[in-house]
Amino acid sequence: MSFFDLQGTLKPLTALKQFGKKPHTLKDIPWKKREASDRYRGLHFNDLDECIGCGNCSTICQNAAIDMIHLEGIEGKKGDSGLRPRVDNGRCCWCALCVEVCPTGSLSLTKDYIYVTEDPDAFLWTPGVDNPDGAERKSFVSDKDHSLNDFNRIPMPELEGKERVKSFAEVVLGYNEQQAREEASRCISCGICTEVCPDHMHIPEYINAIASGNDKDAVKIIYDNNPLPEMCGKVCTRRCEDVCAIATRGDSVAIRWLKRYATETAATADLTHEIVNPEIKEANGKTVGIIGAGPSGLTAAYYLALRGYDVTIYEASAKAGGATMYGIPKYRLPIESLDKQIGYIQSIGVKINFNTKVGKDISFKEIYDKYDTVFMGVGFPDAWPLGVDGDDAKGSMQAFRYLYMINAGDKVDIGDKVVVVGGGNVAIDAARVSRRFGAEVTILYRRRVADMPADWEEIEGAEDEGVHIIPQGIPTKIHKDDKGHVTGIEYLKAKMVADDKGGRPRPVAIEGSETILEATAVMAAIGQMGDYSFLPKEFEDKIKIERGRFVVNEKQQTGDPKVFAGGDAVNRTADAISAIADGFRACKAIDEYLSK
Amino acid sequence: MYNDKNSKKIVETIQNWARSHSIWVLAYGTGCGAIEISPTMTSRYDAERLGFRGAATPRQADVMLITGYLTVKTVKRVVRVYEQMQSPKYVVGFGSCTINGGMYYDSYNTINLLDRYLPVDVYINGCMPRPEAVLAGLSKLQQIIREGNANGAEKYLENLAWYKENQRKIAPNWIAKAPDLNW
Amino acid sequence: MKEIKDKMIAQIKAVFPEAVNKDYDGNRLDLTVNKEAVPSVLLYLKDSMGFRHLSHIAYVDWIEQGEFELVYILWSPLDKVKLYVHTRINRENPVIENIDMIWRQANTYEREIREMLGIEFTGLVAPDEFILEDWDDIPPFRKDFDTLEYVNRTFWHRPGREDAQDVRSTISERSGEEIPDFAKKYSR
Amino acid sequence: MEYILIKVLEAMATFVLAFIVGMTYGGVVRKITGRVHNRLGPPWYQNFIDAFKLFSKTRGIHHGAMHFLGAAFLMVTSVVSLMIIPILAPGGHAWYNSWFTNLNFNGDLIFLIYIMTFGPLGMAMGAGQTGNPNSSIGVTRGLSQMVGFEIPWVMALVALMITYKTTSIVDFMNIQRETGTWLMFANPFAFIAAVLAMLGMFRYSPFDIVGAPTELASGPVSENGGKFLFTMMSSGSVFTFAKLVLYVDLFMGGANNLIMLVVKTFLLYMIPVLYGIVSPRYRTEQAVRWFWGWPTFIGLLAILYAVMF
Amino acid sequence: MREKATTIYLGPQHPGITGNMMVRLKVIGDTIVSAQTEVGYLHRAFEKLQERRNWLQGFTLMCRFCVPESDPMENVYARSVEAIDGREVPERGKYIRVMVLELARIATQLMWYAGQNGSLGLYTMGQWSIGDRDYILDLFEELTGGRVYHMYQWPGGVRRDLPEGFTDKVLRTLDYLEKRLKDYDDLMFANSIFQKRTQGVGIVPKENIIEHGVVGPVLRGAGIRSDIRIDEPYEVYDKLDFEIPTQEGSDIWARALVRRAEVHQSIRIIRQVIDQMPSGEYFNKFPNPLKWIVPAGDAYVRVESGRGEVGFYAVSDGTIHPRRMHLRGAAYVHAITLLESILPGQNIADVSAIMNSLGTCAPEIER
Repeated sequence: MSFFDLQGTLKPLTALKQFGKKPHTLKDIPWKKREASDRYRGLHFNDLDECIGCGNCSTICQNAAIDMIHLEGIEGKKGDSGLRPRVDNGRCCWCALCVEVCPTGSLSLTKDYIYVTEDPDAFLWTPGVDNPDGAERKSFVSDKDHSLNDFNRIPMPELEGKERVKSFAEVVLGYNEQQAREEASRCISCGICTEVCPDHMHIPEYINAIASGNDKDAVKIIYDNNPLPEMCGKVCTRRCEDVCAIATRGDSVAIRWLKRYATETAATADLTHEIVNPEIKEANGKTVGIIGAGPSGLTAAYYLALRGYDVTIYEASAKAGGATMYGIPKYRLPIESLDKQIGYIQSIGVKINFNTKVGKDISFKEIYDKYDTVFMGVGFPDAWPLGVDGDDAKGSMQAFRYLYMINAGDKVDIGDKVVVVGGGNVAIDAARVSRRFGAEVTILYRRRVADMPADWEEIEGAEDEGVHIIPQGIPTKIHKDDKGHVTGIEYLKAKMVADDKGGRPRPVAIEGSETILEATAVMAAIGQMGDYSFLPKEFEDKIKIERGRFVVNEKQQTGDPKVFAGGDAVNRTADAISAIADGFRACKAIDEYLSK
Repeated sequence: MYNDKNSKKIVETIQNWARSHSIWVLAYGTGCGAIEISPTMTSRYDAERLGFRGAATPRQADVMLITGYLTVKTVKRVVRVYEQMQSPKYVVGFGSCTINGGMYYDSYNTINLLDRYLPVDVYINGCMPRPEAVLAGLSKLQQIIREGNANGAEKYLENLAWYKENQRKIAPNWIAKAPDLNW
Repeated sequence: MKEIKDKMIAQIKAVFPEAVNKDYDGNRLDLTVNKEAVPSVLLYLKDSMGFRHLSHIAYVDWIEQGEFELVYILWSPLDKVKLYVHTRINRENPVIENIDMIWRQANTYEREIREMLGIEFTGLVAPDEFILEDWDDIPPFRKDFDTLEYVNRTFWHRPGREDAQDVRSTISERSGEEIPDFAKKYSR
Repeated sequence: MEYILIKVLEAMATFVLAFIVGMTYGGVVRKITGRVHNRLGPPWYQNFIDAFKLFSKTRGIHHGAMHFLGAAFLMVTSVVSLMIIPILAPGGHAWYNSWFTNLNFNGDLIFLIYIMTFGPLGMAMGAGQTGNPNSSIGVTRGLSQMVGFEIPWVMALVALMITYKTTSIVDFMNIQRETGTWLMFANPFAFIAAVLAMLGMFRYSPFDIVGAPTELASGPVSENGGKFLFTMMSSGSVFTFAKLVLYVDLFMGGANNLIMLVVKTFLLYMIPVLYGIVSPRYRTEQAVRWFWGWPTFIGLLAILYAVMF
Repeated sequence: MREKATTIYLGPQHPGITGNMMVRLKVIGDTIVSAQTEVGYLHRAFEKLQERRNWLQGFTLMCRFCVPESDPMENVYARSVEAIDGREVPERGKYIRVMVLELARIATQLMWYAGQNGSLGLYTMGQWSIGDRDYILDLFEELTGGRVYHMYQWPGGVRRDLPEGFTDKVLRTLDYLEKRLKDYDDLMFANSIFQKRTQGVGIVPKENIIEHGVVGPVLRGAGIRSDIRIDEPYEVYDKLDFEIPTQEGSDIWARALVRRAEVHQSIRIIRQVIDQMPSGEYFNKFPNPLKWIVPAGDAYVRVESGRGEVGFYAVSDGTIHPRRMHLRGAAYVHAITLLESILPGQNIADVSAIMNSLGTCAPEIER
């Protein structure tokens, strides 16, 4: 200790040189705010218009900090729950997981971080309302590359285009188990999709069941309000996928394919029965007559039978399924699949009288009197003709009839050059079926390709298979040879003119742009219509038909309280899931009506 | 003269000004927010230039910073320390945890609402609040003191029964053993 | 690495034939032993096989099987092998020998496990309380202890958030969807 | 009568001066420390605000009568020593001559040595009463350290006394004025020993073990807040000033006017302050051993020097 | 005559304690005769909470385990989940992780500079090093969006790529730090009083190392060359060139020298990382976090933090929630049994310095 350490005493004194240097203190704080970094995780901001209220932020928040609340001025609509997140800043830890999982990217964190108050109740923070100017100060955002949502759908394995046209084998191969689990786990379970589903299927629940590996539960949940799920899983128009929260920035969850996967695991009717294990109520002695074994009729029949009613279906064709059986080509919906589902429906006690056309084989009056209530799911058995010159030529036909005949096993002569007029699914189906018979197929459509009402997958599939599409063409005349056979179709090119009333643009023909397409067959696929000739006049007045459709109330009840109706003959959307929804609604209404 | 209303008011104004510019912070890191206290008090942010200074013992301290979550075990000590402090005294709640439980809202060992146990003058948002926010909160506290509204200590005495009841709820054995306020 | 591990297993098996090992990649060695054998196995591993560093004692509550699991994780600085020694204890009568004479630091782990899981260590000398103070419920790290329920009972949540809506039920109410009960467990 | 009145006024003025200068020094030290810390530091008047705030505390807890002694003894110590130490050197105008000499008398240096240990004793009693073990330990350390630095300090003074055969501070000042040589040059060993002792006296690092926060919270003053702390703080400032003036008086020839006084005391004050900024603290026994090492040796040299020359 | 021992409570409210814990000391005079650590003031039951959260949500809790050094915790979580789930991390992600870990190590050691000197009364050092640490926090803020809680490394990689021009900023900060470290050396390591206060104080006896599970700088301060980065190389440490500093002596001084050298090594590692930084992906996406199922299994991974070995044991039972998570921090063994065993006989003035030099981190002990 007596040793004096000179260096050890003097060297520290060099620290005093710091006295002459400028301090690095940030002296503007707290009077001036210091800009946070470009990635700073500060207070939340939400773009209220972009947000769809899916509530994923609320679910991921491990602190239960985010509530979904009603905000004034924001109404729910399809694809928007109408709720908006509110953050409890007394819970938030600014981990920004809510941002990372926001499917729309509306939620972000800002550079603002100072919020000081004396009132502990003032820490409820509605992003976007409390900081309307936050958009300029966004820092931690989740763009498409960074989002934890999986925006890319697991691609569905399909047959090659060249392979497909060789046969009527099913084009879509379906997910295997792993693909299904992966695809199902993309779902964020918000349930926004259920609102647009006409049938309000329990989509998040069954997808969740698939994701967690419980396929049987998924099947059971699916069968809760849809007795033809495998059909839906293959051909549904799936409006649910349009509003899918994930679809705001990427591919929607393949809801349809997942349903297909789940129901395909129930490979036979017996197996389906075993899995669904339906609870059939004791017969209550009441009877229901159903006209038409289409989706709506089958649905009503199935759920009524479950509720203990004695149900009998009258079907004009040899097979049940209606438009799904006869209107949809087999490469999309194989007969076996439909047979399996109908077999299952029959297995719980639904009776179907095939080849019994009401109005011909049995009169409507008879059915009306025999049963306690009647449900009509008669569909649209006829199609609109093209209505141009030469419409009556041989080889000019309705696509819908064509499909019916093909599906019924008949042979139709179409030659080798087919022109299909129209842009709906029926047009595409007809085109693709014709392709499978080796014809060269052209689709003629009035508007642009993007305006086609058919599924984009179908359009792509058709193009893959070599179908040629001519958009913006308005057919004016069908040319025929001396024998009355079609030789070609003449059309005018059209330009798109914006609609003054704000509707979608209209095609307007360009004068003098006539073009002629060679054709051996022309198929019109511009819509179907109903055939109500089976109804005697007395009923027709009572039941009321307007614009070619039955008039029903919200319970599917027609003017005659005993008669209910559903399906294409009632709703304007004219797809299978709407028909199923009608049938399900009608079932509940009939149950209510008869239990009174 | 001192009892004259006006001069009393003037004296109080001066006193409050002095109080707001000389705030001694109790060195008690109750939670994770304490990590941002060191930058706040040291060279980069230097809270001392605003009159903040560390105080080693509760007797000398003016403000207690509850830096985040409080476990049940800590609450007891915090209450004791708070009661040892001499009025006027202030409490600043840091971050989410003091407001509504924060991350640990479902933890069996942390309290959720600080204001049920102690009167809180200012809350600072954040998890944890960064030094700039801490300084903003502290200058808010200065403002409140200057306005004469920082009367947490009086509030605590007025509602002592209520506070004690809440404290007893989480620490039945401990508070019962201890005398009230007579540390 | 593989040879070293195989040699070690052979050596352990020779002394403790009832030990069960599981194969893993890398430097992980995995053993399962009876709880009675734990002190002797650990002592042997430490003194004769070079597993000198006790890295961790983990504990898991397997309530479905009615068992607690203790995992002693040892590290051999020379061979660079990480060894997991698993043992299971009956939940009904959770007692096990303490090992703080092999590694003094185990004392801390055992105090924690005693408090958090309620396992009794025979011969453990340590103050009763470790982390908790005046705890009057079941040991909190048992799976059947519901922490949120305890919080709701003991603390408060700040009022003012009651207007929160559930997205799924908002939509189903609006659309008239009826979610069956058996499906609800899959709702989020 | 008039004379007494002037004396009283002078005494009061001394006190005010000491308070203001002492507190300002405290603030300036904080500012300088801050700058060395690479930061801005508080304003120079921060200590006044702090003191006023402490004075304005509405609730003060005390721990029985003995507790008051701590603050009271400190105050007595600082005031008494201030009253004894002549602030400005006699000289110049007649009225100026007697200014601020206050109560000095022959032998006041001896009395000072005694009175300067009086404060810590009071602290010891007060601290014991609080029941806070930190306080008791702090006081023990303070007394041990005092024992440490008293040795070189007293040796330095003894050396001076031996040389000049007087124990009156005013005499020392006169001697310096008359000879024109400051005593720090006349007996450099004594000055060095005294300065080294001063390091301990002012309780800056490395000799701040008494109230080392990381060990003892704030040591003896742990249980004192509000007005108690105000009293201690202000008496501390006054005492600091008094001690500085004493050094200036003894070794630097005193001061003729206030500016000179402030400059000299401030320079002197910077020695412990600057050394403190760059030093960790010694443990008690290390500190004591340190004081009994080099400083005592130098003190011995000083006495030898005084005896020989 | 036997003196009566006084009980001193060091904490929980005490400026000398690191974090919120308590050491109950029995002292005679200034000498400690027995010590008992009491913890639990910061117990938040993370592991219980993680059982209620899913695999992603749990990650946000990790950085809170040890407040001053959050990144090693995130790293062990990410790596343990990767180990159970069989998830790969892209090369760039690994390099970024190493950079973050080493920056965190520097930040921790700067914090330690402050704590160690604060406990010895050299407050200037603390003011300097914490002020300079802030520049590293600024880097973190730019990289991760958070100053202290980064929540940056997660299973599969890191959360965001390096921002533009970030590496240049890192290099600039490192240059500045190296300059400052020289000042630190002059003020602290050259200081004779610092040496007197630390040499021969707080000695961890070499024969106690194994039974107390001593790790990290404390172990290396006792002359044993052991570091997870070379014992069980993780991320890309096997591709980097660095030294493991060791010191004989096993006292506070030796540990201080080890830590000082580690800062220099960390700077060296970061420079290499920036040189070698590959381009490409930084993150392998995991599935939708709400439905992410990790297969059943368990894993124990370790990381070398600034205070020593941090281990993390994770068990999955094949659901979206972890079955059990359990963290072992360096302080868990250091601050309890080791501290209790070396304190008796020491001076009460050194307790705080010893605790700092053992790397005590209260939140990590109690979790």
